[in-house]
Amino acid sequence: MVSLSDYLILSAIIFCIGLVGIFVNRTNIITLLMCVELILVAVNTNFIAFSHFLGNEAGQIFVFFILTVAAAEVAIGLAILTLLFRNKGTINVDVTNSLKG
Amino acid sequence: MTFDQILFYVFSFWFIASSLAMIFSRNAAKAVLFLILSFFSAASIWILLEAEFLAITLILVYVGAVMVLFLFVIKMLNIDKSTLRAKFAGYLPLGLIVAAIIIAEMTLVLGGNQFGLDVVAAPARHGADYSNITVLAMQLYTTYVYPFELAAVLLLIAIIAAITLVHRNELNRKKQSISEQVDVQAKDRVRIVSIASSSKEAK
Amino acid sequence: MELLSLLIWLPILGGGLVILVGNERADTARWLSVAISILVFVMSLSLYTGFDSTTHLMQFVEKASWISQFNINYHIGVDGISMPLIILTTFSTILVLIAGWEVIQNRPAHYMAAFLMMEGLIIGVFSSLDAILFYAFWEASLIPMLLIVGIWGGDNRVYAAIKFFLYTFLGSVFMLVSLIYMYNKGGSFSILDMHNLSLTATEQAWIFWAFFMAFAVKVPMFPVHTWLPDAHVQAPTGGSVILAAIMLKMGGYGFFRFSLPITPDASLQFSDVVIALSLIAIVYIGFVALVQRDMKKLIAYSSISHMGFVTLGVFALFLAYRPDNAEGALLGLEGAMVQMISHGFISAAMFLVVGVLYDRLHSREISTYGGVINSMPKFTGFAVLFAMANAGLPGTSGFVGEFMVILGAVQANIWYAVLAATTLIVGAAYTLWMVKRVFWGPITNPAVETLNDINGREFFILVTLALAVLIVGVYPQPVIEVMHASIDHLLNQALTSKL
Amino acid sequence: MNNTFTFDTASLLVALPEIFLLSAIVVVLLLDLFLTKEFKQVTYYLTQASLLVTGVLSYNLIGHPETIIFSNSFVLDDMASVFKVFMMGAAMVAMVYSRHYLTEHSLFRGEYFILVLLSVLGMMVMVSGYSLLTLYLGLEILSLSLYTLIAIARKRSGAIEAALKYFVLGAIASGLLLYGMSMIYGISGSLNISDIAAFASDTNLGSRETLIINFGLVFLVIGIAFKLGAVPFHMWVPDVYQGSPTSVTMFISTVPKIAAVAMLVRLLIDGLGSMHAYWSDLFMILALLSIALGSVVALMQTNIKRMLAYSTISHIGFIMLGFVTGVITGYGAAVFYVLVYVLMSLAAFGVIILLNKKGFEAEEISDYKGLSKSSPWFALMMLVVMLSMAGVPPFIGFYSKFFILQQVVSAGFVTVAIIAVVFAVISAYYYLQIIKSMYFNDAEQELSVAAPMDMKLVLSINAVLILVVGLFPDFWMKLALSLF
Amino acid sequence: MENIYLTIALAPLLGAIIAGFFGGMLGRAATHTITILGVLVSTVLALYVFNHHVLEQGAVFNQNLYTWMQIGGLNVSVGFLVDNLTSVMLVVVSFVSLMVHIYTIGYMHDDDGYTKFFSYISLFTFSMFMLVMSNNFMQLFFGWEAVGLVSYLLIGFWHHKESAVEANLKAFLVNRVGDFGFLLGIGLVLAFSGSLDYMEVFSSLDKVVGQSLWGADLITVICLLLFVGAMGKSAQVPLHVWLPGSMEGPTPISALIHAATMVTAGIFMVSRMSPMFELSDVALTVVMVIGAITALFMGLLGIVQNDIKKVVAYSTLSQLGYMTVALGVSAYSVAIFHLMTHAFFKALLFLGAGSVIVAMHHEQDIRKMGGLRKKMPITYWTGLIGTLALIGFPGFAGFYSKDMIIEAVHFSSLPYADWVYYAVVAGVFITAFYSLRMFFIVFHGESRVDHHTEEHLHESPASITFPLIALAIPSAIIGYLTIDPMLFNGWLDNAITVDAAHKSMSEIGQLFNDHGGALGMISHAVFTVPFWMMVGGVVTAWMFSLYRTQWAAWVQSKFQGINYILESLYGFDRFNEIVFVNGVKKLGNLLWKVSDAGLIDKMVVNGSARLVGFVGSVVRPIQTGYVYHYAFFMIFSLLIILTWALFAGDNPLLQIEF
Repeated sequence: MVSLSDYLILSAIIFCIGLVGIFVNRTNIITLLMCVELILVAVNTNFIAFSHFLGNEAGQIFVFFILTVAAAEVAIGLAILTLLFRNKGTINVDVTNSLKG
Repeated sequence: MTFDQILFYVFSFWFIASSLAMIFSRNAAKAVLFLILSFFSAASIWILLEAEFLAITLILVYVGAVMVLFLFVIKMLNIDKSTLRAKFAGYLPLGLIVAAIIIAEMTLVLGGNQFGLDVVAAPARHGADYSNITVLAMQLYTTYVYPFELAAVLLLIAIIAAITLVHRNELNRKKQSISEQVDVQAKDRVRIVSIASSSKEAK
Repeated sequence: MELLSLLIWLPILGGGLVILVGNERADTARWLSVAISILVFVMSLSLYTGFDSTTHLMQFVEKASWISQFNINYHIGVDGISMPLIILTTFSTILVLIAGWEVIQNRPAHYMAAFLMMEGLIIGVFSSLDAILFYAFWEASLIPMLLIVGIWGGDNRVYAAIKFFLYTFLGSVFMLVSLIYMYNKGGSFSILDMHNLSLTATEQAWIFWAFFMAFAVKVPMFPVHTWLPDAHVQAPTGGSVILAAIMLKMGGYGFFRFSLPITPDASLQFSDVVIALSLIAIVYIGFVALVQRDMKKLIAYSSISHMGFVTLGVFALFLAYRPDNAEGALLGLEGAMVQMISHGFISAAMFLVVGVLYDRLHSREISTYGGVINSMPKFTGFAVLFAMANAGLPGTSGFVGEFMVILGAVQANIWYAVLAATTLIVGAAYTLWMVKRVFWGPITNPAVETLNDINGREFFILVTLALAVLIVGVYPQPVIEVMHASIDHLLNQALTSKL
Repeated sequence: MNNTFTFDTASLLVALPEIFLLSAIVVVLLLDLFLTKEFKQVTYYLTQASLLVTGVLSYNLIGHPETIIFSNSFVLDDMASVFKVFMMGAAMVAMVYSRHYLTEHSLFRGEYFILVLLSVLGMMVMVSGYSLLTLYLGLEILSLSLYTLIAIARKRSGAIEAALKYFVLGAIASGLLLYGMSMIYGISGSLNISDIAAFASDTNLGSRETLIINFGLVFLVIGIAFKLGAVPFHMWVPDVYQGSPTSVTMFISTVPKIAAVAMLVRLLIDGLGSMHAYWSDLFMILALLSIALGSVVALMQTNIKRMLAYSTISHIGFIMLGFVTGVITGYGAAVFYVLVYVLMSLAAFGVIILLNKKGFEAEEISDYKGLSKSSPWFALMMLVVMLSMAGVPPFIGFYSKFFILQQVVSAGFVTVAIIAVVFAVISAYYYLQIIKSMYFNDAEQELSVAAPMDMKLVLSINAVLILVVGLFPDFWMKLALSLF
Repeated sequence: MENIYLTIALAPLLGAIIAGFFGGMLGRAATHTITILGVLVSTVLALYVFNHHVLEQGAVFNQNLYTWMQIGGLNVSVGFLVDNLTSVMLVVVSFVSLMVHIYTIGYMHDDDGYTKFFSYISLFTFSMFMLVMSNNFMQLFFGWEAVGLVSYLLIGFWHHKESAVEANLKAFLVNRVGDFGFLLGIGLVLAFSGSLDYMEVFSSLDKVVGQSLWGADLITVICLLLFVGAMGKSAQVPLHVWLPGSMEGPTPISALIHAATMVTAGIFMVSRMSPMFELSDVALTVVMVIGAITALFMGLLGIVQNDIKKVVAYSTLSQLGYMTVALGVSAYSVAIFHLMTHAFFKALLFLGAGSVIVAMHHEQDIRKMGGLRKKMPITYWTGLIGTLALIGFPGFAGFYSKDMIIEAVHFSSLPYADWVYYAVVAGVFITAFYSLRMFFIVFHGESRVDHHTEEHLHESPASITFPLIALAIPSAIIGYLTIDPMLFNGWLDNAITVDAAHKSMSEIGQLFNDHGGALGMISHAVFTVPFWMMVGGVVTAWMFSLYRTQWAAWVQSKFQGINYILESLYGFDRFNEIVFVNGVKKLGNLLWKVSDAGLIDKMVVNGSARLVGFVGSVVRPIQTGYVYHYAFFMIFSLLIILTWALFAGDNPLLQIEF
């Protein structure tokens, strides 16, 4: 049988991949957004695994809302990205550092 | 190794592999596709966990809509290749070390001592009559009605945000004003311009 | 409102009123502010006349709940230690306002208002019997001074103002922490309750040093004195006067009101250190003063040196005290008080003297002047008088405090007195050397020849101060008398171990 | 499967403010569509009216016995009501200021106000959130609105950059928060704060449970720290403060801080209060780091918004110190501090906005040179605000610091108090820089105040309150304490 | 009586105040009339008091006027102690002061600061009265400093002269060095006797005896410290350096302050403190030796001076040395006696010198004078009387006092008394030599006056000559008149205590009687060494300055080394300049620039500010502006916090077992 621990470790790995993805990837912002999605999927997996092993649906409900939020987030994220592209002609993260110090 | 485990490891492998491929992909469009692959894997894992509804939602909503939106934006802005030159710089090794340590620590916490089968026994599989959707729906509209409303607000915000931010006001729109058309008079249509004759100018 | 409250709030609200009058109606503002300050001074005199000098208990007490959450009260009152300082404050403020009469053309109403407000706040400091009320006044009084230095100061005013503010602010936050600590221990912010709070040796040590930080910076003691020359030099004349005459006294007052009674054992334990620092201030700073080229800086350093007597007098009490003879200790303590009051007059006068010159030639450099007596004989008369007072000439108030402290110090340890007494020489040297270079001798700078002697306004200020200096010098008993009971009580407190 | 679900309409009354606000949002949103340019002001007034009514409704609920509805996911207690009232008040003041800014910089759009209302709604949800789910949703409603509000200045690359950074980091932070929530859920088996509290305060809690709760706790703390802007999760703060349109900066720096504190209280105190020993150490480190870094780095700033950002970080450190104490009075001190901070921050940004004109952002500290001459009254206001922020009595900022310090010392952390005050002194330096510019320097350019009367009036009241409340802080301290 | 004493003190003060504040309005004549009137009143009353106390042997008056300060059991008052010593001093001071006042009318005739000058000298008179009438140390110190103040003001009276303002600063500071010791002495007195009142102190001296401080007898330390004060005021080596410089002031004050009265305050003070000094032989020895050094070596300097006032000034120093020697050998009354005679003849000499200076249009170099005898007869004759009194010509005032001092030393049993005896005897020769050298050069020989001055050269006006005459009379006869009652018949007994072990006084009393009183002393003089020393001095002076003037130059060239030492005044000024003035300036600069501005302010204060700034500027770049850095920072922090929470802290969650 697959233990809860296995699921949790899997999602931990995915979670970390998401985290690492964010800062190794400076090519463009769209990848950043995708990494965020990855993080959320990892968390979702956590919730679902717990929900399954606890026999409690609350976790799945939570996931449902997370998915909703993620979708909304993507919408806004892409909107911002579009604005960025309009302003700078690129979505390269390297050029968005006028605010610093 | 039970069939469960085999499935789990296969899907896990794809999940992890495609996630890695996604973050290291130099091409945004390809990255999206890898992400979709990893979502599929995730959905499979979820099904192993008897969360069928969410698995389907993930595929339908996420892959079907959100990921497509990603692709759409990538194509619209035409950024899939042009700007993509991967510069992992020196951060990758450092990042990998950090990630490895975090994973190690998480594994320590989440490992068998805490969540092994001997600690948390796997629940019995539900029977064929079990409907994940029903169960969720029952709760969603009763116990979780308040969050549900809030989710609606969230989506409203997303709509407002997307429109407010991206929509360009009256830029390329031609609007018909019926009252103006009715009220129109000849002098609005014809303008008489007196032009100096060329002969005068010649002098 | 009762008398003391009026003394605090009348100038503050009056300052607000003066601001409302505005810079455009400058003369109205001037008259109004001077009128208020005189009114306050007259009212403050009834603190003296109505003062019962037979008791150490607080008088003119007012108490009302303020922040009940922490049992913080609007609790004010005076005893023989604070009363003279309050009168000194009200007195100096009048002079400062008059001194700024025509000199300050830039935002005169604000200038006057700042001084009025500061007067109220400083009276608040001297009369607070609640530690947080005290702290609030203590810090708040920094604000007008910050602005006075920063707005109306000299070329380097910004640096000086900020340095002054941060220095003193840094010093006092430690005091806040220790006040809070004592509150947590004793459940009251009342200063009088704190006097009776029992504290272990370690606690006392920490609290002592926290207080020391606050008060030593204010006094200022070596080595935390370096803000003072800058602030004094850059401040406008009035600012220097208030700074030297009153604000420095807040530090000395703190030693009386807080350090000694609250941490008697630590005071005893560390009195050597404090005395050492005081003596360094007296001797070392004296030498530093000697080589100053800027008159204000010289006077500023001389202030530090003179204030060294205050701390010396206060902390010499432990060694000077004999069970059969408290006079040595009393001489030190009361000498310190007298020294504070006298320094209030003298430093004020000295700064005003420099101010008179600065107003005319816009230079504080000693080398600019020379032979001023030739064009300003009357003024020179005053200047020499105040210089002599600064040098501690008997018959002037400057002598009384130093004399008392030295006599007290002899009983503590003859070496303290030896070092302190060097000020007789060094103090005279720097003061009179400056006088020599500025006032005596032939005129070297043609501009000096064109100087006009002091006008009526300046004459009034200087003559008032001269009278104060001479009266206290010739007959200090009335000043000393009122503090006996309080100082006796303080001595008792300081000598009663809390352990 | 829970079939005992009941739905009592009467109990909805305790959620009346939220319900009203949501309805009002919809009305305003729809109405705004049909308003022509000349009537756009109507949106503004409607917004203010909505906030006002919501505030009044919330005010009426003060003193209402603690009620939990919506299946344990919504709580109404005094803290919630009082926070809501303050949030409405702060939001209204912020809107008064915003209007001037938006008008001057041609950003006046109905959506702005609607998004503000939505974010306020999100904050109300957070304040009243009593389950991990509602807290999360409230947080997201707030965050998404804020991202959009920042980016609403579409033509400014700074704003877009700020929005992007905030968005990306915010998403990571909510990911971390969610991860922590999943752990809490996984070990306690419930999303409800009350259940979690019951679980965590079980005296027989095994080491496994303790481990997992605290493992989750680390992530929760990070999520909260991010929202508060505490070091080391503060990186977004300066950039967002600087890049955003000033009116949005003002909004971000004020009202959401109340909500963030509320979330902190719900999660860490109502929920995991019994784990205090575990999170307080962490909090103390973060708090001290915030105070230190906020004070030190702000010294180097020339942009006033950025400087205020670091100053906020420093203030947040003080607020967190209040929670470190682990006693109710300490929490009260923190709440008092946050309310005071909101008051001061509003006034500070108010003055900045006041000076805004078309093409002039008044963002550099040097822009304030000579303000005391051209506009003495508002220079005085700024002086009051700056000194208050520096913690100089008699202004209210002193009493908030005092309250915190008192609690910290009382809890036995004298050293912490000393460190805190030393950095408070350091931070005084940069507040003085502004005073210096206003008072000690002469003007380099003509400064004039073009703001409408209502803004001047509100700003004056705002700043004078800093003094007045400072003179009589007792009531407010008691109020803050009564919330726990 | 109290009112009389008060009047004595306050009359000049009143005059000073009127002259000082209203002098300009009142005009010159009114001013000098008022001030002279004030001093005249004092003088008359002083004589009355003298009569009352000394001649009628009235009771000692010791009463407090008002409480200056009351602390615990300590009462410091302002009050008067008038006994015979005070009475004598009052007469001397008031009389000389009166003469100087009158003299000033003529001397300062052309000066702008006429009224101010009167104000000052009246103020001085007041201060001096307060000093001598004081009944306690505080008031003594007050008068002590007040006379110093006036001296300061008057030395620098001609404030446009750089040298004058240098000199007054120097005078004040050197006096302050003395006061330094004086004040410490007072402090010790208070510390060990618990009072500042003379009588209380004297009556509690037994408490002090036997205690020790700094490894010495306490009473010795106190006396020496007090004596340091006296050294300052009375210009004893090495604190004498200010007195020659003080000659920068107008001559009347040289006479009044720097010859007759103020400089003798130290002598007066030590006499007043005789009950204390008598308890310490060590202190007395020091006093005696210092006095002898001053008497001898300062006299030597008089020989090489060419400034008329400087010669008199060094002679004053030398005579003060004599007085101090007298104090040292417990011959207090002799010291006071010499103080009194010296006051008259030295004031006379100074005023005479002033008269010459006025006549010479403020030329002070004796080499540019000569043969003035005929032009200025009154000045000449009074000057002669003064000079004879000074050199101790038998019969004149100085003869008695100086002879008594020499004899007193002779009989002293203190260590080094024999050396001191040689010194004072040698001093007689020197005194005679420089006094007559100056006298001859100025009044005799051929005129070296420049032509222009020569024409206007004439005797001074009556206001100048009257005081000369009035002072010449006592200079001649006062010694004869008063030696017996003053020294041996108890005039001063109620003020002065002499320990039985110190036998000088009784011995010279014996001697005096053996010689047959005052007249007998004159006739016996020719058998004494000092007389012949004096004669030798006169003859030598005559030879060098009149008979063979080139000898002087020859001696100078032969003894260049000695001459150099003398002309450079033993290097005291150089030494002070280098060590104290420059040294202190260097030290001050060092402390200021290096320690204060550099170490404390720059390094610590601004340094800590800079450190904060530096930390800020180091931390600041972390905020790179790149969002992935921020993310990394967050994640890295997560790692740290997670690790900390799991493995560190107070409650580590995981224990790793290997």
